[in-house]
Amino acid sequence: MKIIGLIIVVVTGALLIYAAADFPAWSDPASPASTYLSPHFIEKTMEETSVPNIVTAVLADYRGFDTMFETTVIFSAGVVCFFLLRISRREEEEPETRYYRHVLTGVTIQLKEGYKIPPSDDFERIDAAWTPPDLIIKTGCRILIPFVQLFALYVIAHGHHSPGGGFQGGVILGASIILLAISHDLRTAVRRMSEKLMAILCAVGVFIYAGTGALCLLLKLNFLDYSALAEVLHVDPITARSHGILIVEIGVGIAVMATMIWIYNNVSSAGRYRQGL
Amino acid sequence: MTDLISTVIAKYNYWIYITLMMIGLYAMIAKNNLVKKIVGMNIFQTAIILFYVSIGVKKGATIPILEHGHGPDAHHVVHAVDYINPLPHVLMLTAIVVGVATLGVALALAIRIYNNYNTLEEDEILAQIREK
Amino acid sequence: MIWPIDLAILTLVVVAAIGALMVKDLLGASVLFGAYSFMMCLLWSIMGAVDVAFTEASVGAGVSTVFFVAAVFRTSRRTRD
Amino acid sequence: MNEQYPALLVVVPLLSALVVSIAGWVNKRLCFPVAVAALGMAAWSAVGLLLRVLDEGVIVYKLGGWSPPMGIAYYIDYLNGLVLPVVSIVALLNLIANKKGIEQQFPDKIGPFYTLYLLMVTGLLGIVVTGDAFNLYVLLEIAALTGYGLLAMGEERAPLATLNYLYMGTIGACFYLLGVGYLYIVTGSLNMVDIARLLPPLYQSNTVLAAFIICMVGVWLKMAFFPLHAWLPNAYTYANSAASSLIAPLVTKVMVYVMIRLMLTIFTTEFVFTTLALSDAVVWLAVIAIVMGAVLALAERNLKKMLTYIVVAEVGYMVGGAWLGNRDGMTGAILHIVNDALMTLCVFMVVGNIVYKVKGYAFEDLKGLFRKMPFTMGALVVGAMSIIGVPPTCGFFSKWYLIVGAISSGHYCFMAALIFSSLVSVVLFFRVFEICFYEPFSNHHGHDNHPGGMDEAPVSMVVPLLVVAVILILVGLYTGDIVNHVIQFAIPEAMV
Amino acid sequence: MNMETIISIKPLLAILVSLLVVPILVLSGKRPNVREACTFLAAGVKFLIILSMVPVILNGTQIVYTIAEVIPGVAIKLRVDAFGMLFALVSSSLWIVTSAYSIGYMRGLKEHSQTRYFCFFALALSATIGVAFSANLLTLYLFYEMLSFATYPLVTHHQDHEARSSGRKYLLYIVGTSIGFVLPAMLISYSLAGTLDFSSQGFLAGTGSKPLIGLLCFMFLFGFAKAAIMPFHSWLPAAMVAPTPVSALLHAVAVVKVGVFCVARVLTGVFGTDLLFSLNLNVPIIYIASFTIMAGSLIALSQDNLKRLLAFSTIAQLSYIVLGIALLSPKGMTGGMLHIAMHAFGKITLFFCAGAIFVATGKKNISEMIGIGRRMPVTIAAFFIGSLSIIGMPPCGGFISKWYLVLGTLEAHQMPILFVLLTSSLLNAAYFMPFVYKAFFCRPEDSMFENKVQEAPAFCVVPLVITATISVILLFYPQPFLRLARMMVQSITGV
Repeated sequence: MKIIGLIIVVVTGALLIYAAADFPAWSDPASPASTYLSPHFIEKTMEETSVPNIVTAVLADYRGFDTMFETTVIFSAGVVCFFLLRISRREEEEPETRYYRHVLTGVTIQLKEGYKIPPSDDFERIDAAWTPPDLIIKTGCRILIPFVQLFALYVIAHGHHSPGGGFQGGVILGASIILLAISHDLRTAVRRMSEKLMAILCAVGVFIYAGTGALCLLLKLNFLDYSALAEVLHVDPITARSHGILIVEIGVGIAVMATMIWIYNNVSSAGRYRQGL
Repeated sequence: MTDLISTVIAKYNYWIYITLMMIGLYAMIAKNNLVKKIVGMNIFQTAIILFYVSIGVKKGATIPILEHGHGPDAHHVVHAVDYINPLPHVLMLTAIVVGVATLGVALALAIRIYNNYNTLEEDEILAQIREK
Repeated sequence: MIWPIDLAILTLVVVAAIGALMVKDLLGASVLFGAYSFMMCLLWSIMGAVDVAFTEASVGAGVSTVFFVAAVFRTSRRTRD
Repeated sequence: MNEQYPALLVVVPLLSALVVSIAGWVNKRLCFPVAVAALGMAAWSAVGLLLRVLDEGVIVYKLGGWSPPMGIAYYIDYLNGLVLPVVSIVALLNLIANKKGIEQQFPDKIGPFYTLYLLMVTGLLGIVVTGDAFNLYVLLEIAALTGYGLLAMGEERAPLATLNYLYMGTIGACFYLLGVGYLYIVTGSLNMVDIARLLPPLYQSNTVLAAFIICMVGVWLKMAFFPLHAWLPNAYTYANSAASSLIAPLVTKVMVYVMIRLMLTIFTTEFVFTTLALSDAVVWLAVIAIVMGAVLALAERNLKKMLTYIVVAEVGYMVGGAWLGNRDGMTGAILHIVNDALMTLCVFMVVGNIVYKVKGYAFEDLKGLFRKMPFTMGALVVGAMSIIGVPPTCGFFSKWYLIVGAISSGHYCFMAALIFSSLVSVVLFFRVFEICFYEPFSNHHGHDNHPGGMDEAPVSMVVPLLVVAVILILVGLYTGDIVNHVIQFAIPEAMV
Repeated sequence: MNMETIISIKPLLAILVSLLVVPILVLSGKRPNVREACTFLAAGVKFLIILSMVPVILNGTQIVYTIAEVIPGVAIKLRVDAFGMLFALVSSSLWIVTSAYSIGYMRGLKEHSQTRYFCFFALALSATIGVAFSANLLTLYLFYEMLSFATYPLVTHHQDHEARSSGRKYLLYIVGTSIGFVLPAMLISYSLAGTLDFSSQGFLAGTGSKPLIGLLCFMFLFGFAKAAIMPFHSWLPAAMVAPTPVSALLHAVAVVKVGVFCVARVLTGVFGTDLLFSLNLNVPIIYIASFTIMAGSLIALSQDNLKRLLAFSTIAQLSYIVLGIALLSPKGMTGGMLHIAMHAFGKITLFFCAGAIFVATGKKNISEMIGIGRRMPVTIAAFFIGSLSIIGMPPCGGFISKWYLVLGTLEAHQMPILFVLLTSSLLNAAYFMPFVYKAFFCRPEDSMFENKVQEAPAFCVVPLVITATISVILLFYPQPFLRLARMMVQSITGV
């Protein structure tokens, strides 16, 4: 296999190097890529969409259709991970023995023969292989998480003017919850953001995006033509585009956040939703 | 000779991308461990992203966020030569997302395979299949 | 752009990529992959692709690495190549 | 509403996938009706589009209201106007047929299954309808990712087979992406029509050549063209039947469509057949693909795997036909996209029914099936006739065009390969029929209460199957109309 | 020569009748009487439809109906001309008697899966009529393949190991040759001529190089393996495992006749007499056919199994037809075409007799049938008449066709062939007559049968009496067939 791999790699590499010889010089302002479409984007973005961050404008408006599917890709990855990994309650053998921990005192209780303690704030359920999370990490993360989340919201909201946008913000937002899951345990994170909520939020996020597009369609313009929203938002069509971009960015943020958490939950617990890492 | 060297230097980013891509491709073909293959796959994908980003670079230009985006001079004239080509960036945002999505699915599959065969080495798995 | 930094990062990218594929420990590979992503992200920010770099920092170096670690944790660290 | 069909075609399945996903958590019984309604709507739009194309010619739909090449546009011409209804109708029929099977196999994951199913169809329809090279990549990935998810849920070996598919699929998609990047670096555009306009002066460039080769290799990887086919048989065999009977008919065929689109629209026939001298080499590869597919199929003792090798051989038909470099060959290739999608659907649905009833698809599980499941086997006979190429089933007519193309371009080896593959198909299928016909049904599974009696799959599975079987014959009889009114215009005038 | 044509749906109806009756047969599977009544009804209707077209055809008009234009220049199209009419008339009339006989045979032996049997029988008949009425090569091929697949379940009706291996052989030869030879030959012809419609001058005339045309000619000749021209003949004896009515159908009504019909059609309609003459292609065909005639007859001499004997006899007789056409002389062609009808009636009688003997006694081998004539006089008498017809002796129809063939050889100046024909007739007599002799004229104490053996059921006996009678009648009144054959020959050669 190694030799075959090497041959393939050498052949492919040779082809690519051969092709690269004809490339326009690197960072050449006169190359076709820099002179054909991009000047339009750079020069017209402001007047057509009133968004200074060209990348955001192109991403969510000119090529908004790509981005809708990009969000869909992430959503489908979430669904696939769930579909492949999640072990349903029916398949999962409920353990005979359960462990609970009294939160205040740290006393661990073992219950045999399928007895349960009803959910309450005093007791938390733990797994047999449970190890207490480090106090410093736990506290540090607890302090950190709100700031991470705040920053994430800023990234989403300020995507028009600075690097960032729904996708990056969503990832950071998701990462904050993942941080919670790592620093505490998965059960804690799932208690905050339940599985069902995650799953529905994923879909809702994409739905906001595609729904905005469909709304434009219902308002008698083409799909994703945000200027149609002008009627609803009572602004001029250009500003409507800017607002439309914000709406879809929020949708992207929600979808990405939820999906990241969903994937993490499934991967880190191999679909059992017990302790996680 | 100097020509050759200057070509090599002038396009060094492209050579780096080809190198990385081939490293990734080789790993995907020749590695035995499934997770290693996935790492290779990600390197392969990022190499392509590097290639696209390199297309967008423009000498003497700045990041594609308009200055004076708001405030009183919001509508002053913008010159295309001042800003980097934003289109490859947009495309690559999408590609990165596709990459992470593929990664998630691949890891999920790897975990399922591990649950079935208790190993991630491809040859060991194939040996187990053959035994059955 | 300052060429020594640029060159250093380019070298590091390649080294990290090869390293991630060479180490005999998957957890190590995951971390090296994170380093690779981060170097890549620096490279892109040098090239002016701030949005891409931002995304790569949060996705490649952040979440992807976490996914890798999680998956390795759920499977095994051992590998022969 | 009429002019919004292009958007509805893709957006309706997408939105309904989201609805189904939520419904899966709220009320599972809603999933199926929503999915069927969405695919019905998609099929309706697809047929509507085809009729509009027949009426008005090429339709351009600007997404977001941005005119190309700034924004993304859909181009619906005769080529994808023909493929779209096929994709949507195949998906719809398969969904209806597999309702029972899905409920039987994934009682807890109905919602995610339908979600992935709809997203997959969205991706495939999007690939076919889009006019933007990069957009195609994104949709390719949607179709691929959901495909991995669907395929991996099956037997014990399914995840490994799917992971291999994932590696290959990712390499394929990345190669395509790289090729698009090469085109972008020399033209600065991503819109297919626009690229085609900008390319002619650059035909001698290494970069364009490399872009073409890389794109082709990527697409061939995805369609499992011969030396790159290794992932396909296992991935399709071990999957659950609902997934395999969606993916086997559609994915390879849609990838062939992409190849033809690349050849005809982006690079144009002048570049592909005049500037490059690769035609002979590719046709030879196709010959090897067909022969190897047929021979490997002969070696299998398992119905589903045998069919997957037939899929590999059929890919050879289409690639070879497209690369013959003449009108007849291209007509045959395009016609075969339609026909092969339908006949592969037919035979895989038969496997689905058999798996539902007998819980197996190895040859020894098939004993006595003619008596037990006469309708299913009847459909298998029709499907087999089509694959063998017996008139008036549709498979004959695409083979006809392919062979005529081979003769007029002088590729007699390709003709011989097609005939050889037909003969092997006769052996393959009659071997199956013999087992089903002669050997009494073995009762070791304990599902059959009255041995020898009829024990057909549920009506909801049989009726769509019979519909497909009838469609096979109808499409065969209407081949003349399809070619004269649609395919003829899909091929550029320059091609003789 | 331009013929008047009229467009009518009748030929399609004739095909559809037996196709549409299939679902009814399936539904009435539980009630045999209804099922068989339906079969009869369909057979009758079909025969009447075909009969109703006879006067039109005899007036020199052709009936045309296009089903679908599938490929530019090639449609799925039906056309009834004299030759097709002749063949359709033979097979549809024989379906009626065969149906009756089937009922007797199948019920007499209490065979399983009778519904399936009748369904595929009907399908096979549709395909046969389709072949007869094909207007072009594509349609011909379509129905030819349909017939191949429809007869497979009939040949393998017993579903045992023997049936399985014969079925394999059957398919291998029939489908293998049709896909391997006919399909490419058809496509090459299409790319040469751009059309596939049969024309009286042959549509390949004036196209293609000599070697190519020759190659095509032999691809077609051997591709239609149903004609059982050596070396592609051995499926026919193997297919004798089928129930006897099926063998009768295969030999007399449908399969082999379709084979020779196709060969005749292709020789006349695709190549045309002029082309064959100019390239001298008919000579090798004549010699191949002669070889088959001699070899078939000689092998038949050594057979003990009655059905196998008949099978080899059929192989020989089929080549008479090919021979007649390949002579390319008007008389020879007339003889060849006529032989389709004459041989059909003769051979079906023989098969019916073999089947009737099997139903009544369970015996298959000639050596076990000594003295059977005393127990089953009607059957053996019919057998005698049938064999006379095959040998070509008066007072049977076979005489006329052989007479024309002999005249044809003279006309074409092929003296060696005359010798072949005469020798073969002698051989025919040599393998049929001993059986008749043993059956009737052995000493009573040698008879292997006791009194309890009687004639087969009426459903078996009546059909064979009818066919034997028709064989005789055809000598005195060969009119419709002879006239149709002459008309066809006239349209081809202009004489």
